[in-house]
Amino acid sequence: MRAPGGPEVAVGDVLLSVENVSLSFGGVKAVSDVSFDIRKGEIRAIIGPNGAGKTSMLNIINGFYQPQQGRIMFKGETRSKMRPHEAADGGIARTFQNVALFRGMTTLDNLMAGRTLKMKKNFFWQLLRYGPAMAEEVEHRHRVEQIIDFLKIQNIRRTPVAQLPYGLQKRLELGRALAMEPDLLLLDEPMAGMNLEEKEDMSRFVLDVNSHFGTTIALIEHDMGVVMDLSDRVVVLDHGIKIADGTPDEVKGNQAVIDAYLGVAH
Amino acid sequence: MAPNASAAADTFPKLLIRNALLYGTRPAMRQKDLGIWQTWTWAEVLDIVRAYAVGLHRLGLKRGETIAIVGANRPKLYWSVMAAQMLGAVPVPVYADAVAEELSFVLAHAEVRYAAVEDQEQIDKILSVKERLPKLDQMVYDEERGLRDYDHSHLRSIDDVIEDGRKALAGDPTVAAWIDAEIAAGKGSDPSIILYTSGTTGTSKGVVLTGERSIKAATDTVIFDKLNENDVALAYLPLAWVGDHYLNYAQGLVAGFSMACPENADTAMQDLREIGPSFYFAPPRTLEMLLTRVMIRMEDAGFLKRKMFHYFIGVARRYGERILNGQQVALTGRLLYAIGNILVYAPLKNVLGFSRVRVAYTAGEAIGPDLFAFYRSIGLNLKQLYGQTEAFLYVTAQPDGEIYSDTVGPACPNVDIRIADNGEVLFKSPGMFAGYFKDDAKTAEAMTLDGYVKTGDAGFFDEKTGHLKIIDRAKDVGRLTDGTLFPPKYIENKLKFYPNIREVVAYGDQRDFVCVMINIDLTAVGSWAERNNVVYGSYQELAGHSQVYDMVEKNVAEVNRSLAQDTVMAGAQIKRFLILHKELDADDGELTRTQKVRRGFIADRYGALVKALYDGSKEADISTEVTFEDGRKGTISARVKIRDMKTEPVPAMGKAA
Amino acid sequence: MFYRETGQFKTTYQADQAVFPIRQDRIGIAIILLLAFAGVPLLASEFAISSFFIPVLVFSLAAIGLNLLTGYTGLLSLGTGAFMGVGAYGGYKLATWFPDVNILIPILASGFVSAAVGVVFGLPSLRIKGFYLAVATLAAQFFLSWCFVRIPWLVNYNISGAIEVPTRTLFGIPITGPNATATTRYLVTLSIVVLMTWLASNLVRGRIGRTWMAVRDMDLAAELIGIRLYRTKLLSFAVSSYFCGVAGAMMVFLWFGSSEADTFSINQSFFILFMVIIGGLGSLVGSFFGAIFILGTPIVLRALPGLFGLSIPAATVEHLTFMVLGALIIFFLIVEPHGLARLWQIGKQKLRVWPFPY
Amino acid sequence: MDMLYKIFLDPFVQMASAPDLLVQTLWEGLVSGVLYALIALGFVLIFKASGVFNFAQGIMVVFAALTLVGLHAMLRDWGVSSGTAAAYLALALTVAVMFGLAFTIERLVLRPLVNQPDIILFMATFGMTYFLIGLGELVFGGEPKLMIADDLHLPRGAIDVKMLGGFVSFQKIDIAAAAIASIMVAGLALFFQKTRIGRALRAVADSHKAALSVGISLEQIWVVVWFAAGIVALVTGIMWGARSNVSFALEVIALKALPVLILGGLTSIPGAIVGGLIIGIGEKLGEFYWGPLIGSGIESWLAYVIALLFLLFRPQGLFGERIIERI
Repeated sequence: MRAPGGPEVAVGDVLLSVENVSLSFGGVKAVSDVSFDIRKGEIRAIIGPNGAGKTSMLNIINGFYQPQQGRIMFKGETRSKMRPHEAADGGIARTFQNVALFRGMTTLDNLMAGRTLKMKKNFFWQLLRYGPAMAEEVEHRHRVEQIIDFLKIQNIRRTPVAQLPYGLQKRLELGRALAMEPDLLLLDEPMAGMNLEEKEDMSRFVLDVNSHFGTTIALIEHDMGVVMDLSDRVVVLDHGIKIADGTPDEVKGNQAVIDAYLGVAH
Repeated sequence: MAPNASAAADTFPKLLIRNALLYGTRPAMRQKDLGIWQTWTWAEVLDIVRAYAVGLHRLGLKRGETIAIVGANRPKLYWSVMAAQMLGAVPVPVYADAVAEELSFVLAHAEVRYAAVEDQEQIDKILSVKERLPKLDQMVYDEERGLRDYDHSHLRSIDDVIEDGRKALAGDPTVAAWIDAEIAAGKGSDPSIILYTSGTTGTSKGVVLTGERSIKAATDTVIFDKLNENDVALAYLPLAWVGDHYLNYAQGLVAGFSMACPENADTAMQDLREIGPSFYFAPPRTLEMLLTRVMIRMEDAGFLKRKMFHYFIGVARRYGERILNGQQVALTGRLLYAIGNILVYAPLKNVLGFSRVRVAYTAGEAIGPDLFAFYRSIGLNLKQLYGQTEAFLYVTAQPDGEIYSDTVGPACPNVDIRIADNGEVLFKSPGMFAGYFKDDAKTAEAMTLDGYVKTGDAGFFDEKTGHLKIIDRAKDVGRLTDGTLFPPKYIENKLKFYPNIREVVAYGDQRDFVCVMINIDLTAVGSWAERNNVVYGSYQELAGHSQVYDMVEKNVAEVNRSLAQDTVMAGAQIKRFLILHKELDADDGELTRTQKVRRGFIADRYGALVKALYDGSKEADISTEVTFEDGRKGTISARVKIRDMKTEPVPAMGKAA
Repeated sequence: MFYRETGQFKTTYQADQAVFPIRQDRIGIAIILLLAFAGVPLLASEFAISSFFIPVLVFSLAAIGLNLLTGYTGLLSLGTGAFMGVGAYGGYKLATWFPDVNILIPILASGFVSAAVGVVFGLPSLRIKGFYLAVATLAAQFFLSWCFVRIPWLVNYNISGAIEVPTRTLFGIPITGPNATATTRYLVTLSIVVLMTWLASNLVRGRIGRTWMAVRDMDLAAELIGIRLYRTKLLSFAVSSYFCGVAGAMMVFLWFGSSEADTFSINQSFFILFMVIIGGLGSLVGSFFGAIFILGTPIVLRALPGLFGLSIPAATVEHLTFMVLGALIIFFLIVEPHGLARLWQIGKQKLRVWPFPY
Repeated sequence: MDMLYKIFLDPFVQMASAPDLLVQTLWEGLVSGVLYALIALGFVLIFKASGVFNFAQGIMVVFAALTLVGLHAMLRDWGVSSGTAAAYLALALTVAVMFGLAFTIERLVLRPLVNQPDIILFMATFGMTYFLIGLGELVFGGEPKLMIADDLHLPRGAIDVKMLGGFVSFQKIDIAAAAIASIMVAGLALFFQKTRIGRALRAVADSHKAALSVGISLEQIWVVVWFAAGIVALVTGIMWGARSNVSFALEVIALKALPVLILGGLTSIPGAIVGGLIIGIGEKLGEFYWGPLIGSGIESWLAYVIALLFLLFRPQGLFGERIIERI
């Protein structure tokens, strides 16, 4: 399950690393001189108090923001910046803090849209929706159905996403990202605004994705409990600066982290 | 349909081969999976199952060994049953929702070495009781999800097993010959499956059924209901339940019709609608639930639509059943019904998924006349049957055109029924079981000396229709002092079918006559009260209201009338009744957690009332301790009125069962 | 209530993704097509055909074109009329250059001309959005309609400054020009519209349609799942303009038979935008509803006074028609912003779950 | 080569050689620019306050003018002897009508459509356009009319100023137009700065929620804004009418206002004015100096092309706020 582009990376090796990256809007420094890496096959958590620059970090990784300084190494290729489509082509998928689904489309179409990059049949076959185009459509529908099955959302297949409850929308967004068969999956607060039960479900899904598809995952999450259970390694940002990096236990013990969290109300 | 051909085949594997020949290209199984109905023809199924059997054999499954089947209705589990039967091994289906306790009991008792299970959930359940199952060796599963990191030394995916079998078959021609020989070697007298009765009465017992008998029975009913290879059934009831194994598996193989498995529990309703079965079974509970849903959804409809709906349902009640039974109906009636069919019945059946149903059965418990009538009146050919696991389901069934809500029909073809002196129903049937697994004592208990099976149910044959009526569990049936049969449940149910009446407790055993204590249904009677602006402050007040008494009295009178119809029951008419001042409640121990009345307990608790019922007093005082919602205890006391009923004259013939 | 979906199950994805998965719908569409191909020519008068049915078809096609751009891709355009014009003049030039090729070829090829032009004027859509873009397309509208007037080459230097459609035949039957009967022109138009509607529905239901809608609903997310925004938008402009262009060509060749430069004025653009909005954004069938509504209402309104035996001066009726049409548009936007298509959908759903309300 | 010369040099040579002509052209451009600006102003007012892209603004101009003229005629028929009296009475009545119009629109259109997507509201204003055209012509007749400039005592004639070796003639009416326009803009500015309702309106423009939180009724504001836009329309109508005459042909000038908006930015009043002037002047220069090369009538699209070019460099217009995208 890997997207084209970039050489194969062995499990445990560095899949992506950001080196001394800095980003600022006008005067505001969102991220300053941050470096860390993500190894293939791991679940990597990025945590930190509000406004720590976590989301900006994800936006840099998948090319929505271009950092002013620093480099990004992905699958052995080093760039000073990433373009969104480069990221997508390279196999980086993501979900968003506040759901960014295609609200006018059904669950099925949202997932199918996630397959766009994998669908190659040209315009004129599309026009006829016949032969190769149909075959392709069917093949990808089949893949998408496996995701539907995996996420247990069979009963909302034809529902316009605008009508779905928040929890399901979050799950569907994960599905859309999975549909891209990513090598690296960025989750921006996948459990934000969920009740306990939904959080447990989502955690299970995240773990299953990691074990079942072997997908590398980088996630931002506020719920410390969740982070500690899910992640193999954690990097902690505060006001755009990296203040800690290590296993959940190491991080938990780290004084700087504790201060940072005591510093802000939660 | 080729019953004669099937007569030749005396095991299910042989039937499978026959079907592959007769209906090779016709669908045998469908499953809603990945958004579409995956379909397997009889030929494909045979092919898969042969490979599967070979694979299982290579895993070490041998003739005579048992293999547990745990999970929901899925083709792969049905194939597991078939594959096991091919090898002469005995499948032992277990309810998917069984708790670890029951599961371990059954698996241990059946001494299974193998288990074919649905998914991680079931595997975890089994592993949790592993130490109690020393014999258990290999498990095969359908769904891989979540099992990646499990130790696979004793775990395989069914697909792999089948694949392994295929390779073996392809690699070495003798294997094919060998498996065919195995199938041929299977004898009709061998056990074909062991169905464990759900443990409602004591610990569950393993009912052993043989292939030959199963097929005989199925063949009879298939002919009885004119089922054929074009029929479709939805397998949505537990795979371990005799009903599913008989109605879908056995009859399916005999008639060659296709069995469809739903995608999952949430979508079952939708799947029913998509697949549109032509042969359908549902227990009364399900039918009741469906009807309530219909009525609730209609409440939200626009005024006109609602009016129209209820008007035509009325029309259906008047003419529907008569038309369905082919009796003659006035032209106006037929016209109205035809219009109703366009506007209501047909669309309704369509949204419920019943459009294509030719034969539908209900069984398991007594069904309310109104409920029963509703479905029949909109043109659904719903019938009742009576049966049990020991009979491989069918004992009696209602033939088309002879349908009554209060009978279960005459004996099925080749079934021989006898009523014991204590009113217990005894039978001999083609499909009757070979005995309980590893329990000859219980087997003996369950049989009469001359080889009849004791059903444990009391019943009698209705003179007019010649149909069997089941009245109660035999052990619960008492007698009045004059010797008249007194089946409390029967009387209670007759009353409970009235929407006004929630619960009923009947007394009469070893007494001169029958009395009942009644709980009214607060919602039903409450709304009645609003409509007739009867003011009331509490349940107690409403229960004591004289108009309510009048209303209930009417119901009781009707029940008496219907009891008087049967000479057997006529003597057991209700002489006196009262309406309890409080709702019977599980928290007060008056009901079981499954909402069954605990007659004995109530008799003690309301001793004063029972006494009053029989000493002729017009009313009685009672004070009882109650537990409130929040768990506080308190006592409520009341003066409860008692009504006398006049009873119908007992028909001449005198009483005798 | 007429639906009997029980037992209609799908065993393949092809069947599951068909345009009309429900049998009753297939029957319905068959009946409609039958009426369109046989019923109308047999029953309707020549006048009715050339003054209502042909226009409806032509405008429906144009509306579909605009709908692909505005309804599916979310790019508001006010230049439809101009793109139709490009098609018309393009077709005309092609027809004059290749007098011997079957007239259908220039008509269908005309779309490519407008597609090219459409792409050029679509370029700004990469930088600008919403009403700004709408006004940018107005630039196209005004510039192009200016060209139509000022460049006599476009009309082969006819003194009249108008296109004069030559008579051309198909299987020996004249289908364009003065001596083509309304019925034949209608049938040709209908065939083209049916064909192109089918193609459009193929597009919107497939990968391309999904990328369009993705861009419409959330362009940032679309970009991050690998959709190239500019390609997608330009493709949408191209396809949309193609449809409009062909519609324009048909308007001249199969409906008017000749055309003044102001045929393709700004008002035409607004007119078609009405159809799309009233019909329903992002719905092909809506485009037809919109065209029928916008063209039908005035006819009905003009007929009304007569029905009640009132004699109102024509001018007054004209003004009243304007008022009522305006009021109706507002009314519809208020009762159902998603247009007639949504109403249709709701009605259909009601029939499917009959007798239940939902 | 020759062509390039014609395009890139010749026009400027002409300008230099006949500066009086240049001034004349600039003046013409300035005046029509003022009128564009006025219409654009109406757009902006409404867009700021209610987020509605009011396509009907142009029609409101015509409708107002038509009403004024029509009422005046009626009053004369009903025996108001003095033209002046009739004129000012009609003016007052027209103001009243415009208020009624604003009120009705708010009630019947905006309120039911609140929170609908922009394009829907945009379409609704199309509906209004149709309705107003129908209404206006129904009541006052479709044929073009003369603006009652004299009865309103608007100046007429021209002042010819001798300058730059030639004569430049300034139409008095144009001077008046410019003057009145400036006064009105100033007035509006004051209104927004000083009055409570004005400040409220600015609050609304920033954020509807904010406005509600400080307890201002949106409905009220909308009425005021649409009324204001109506007045602007009326003035524009009078000015324009006085230069040509009153008929729905004027509609086209409404479309002229669109590029002005794009140029100035949909939400900026100064933008509307500057934009108006740029377009007006650019157009006239183009028409006069380059028109002959390309063929006359280019002012029908020149404005848009100018606007388009601007857009490619500032997608949010000259004065519009910068759009920052985030997720």
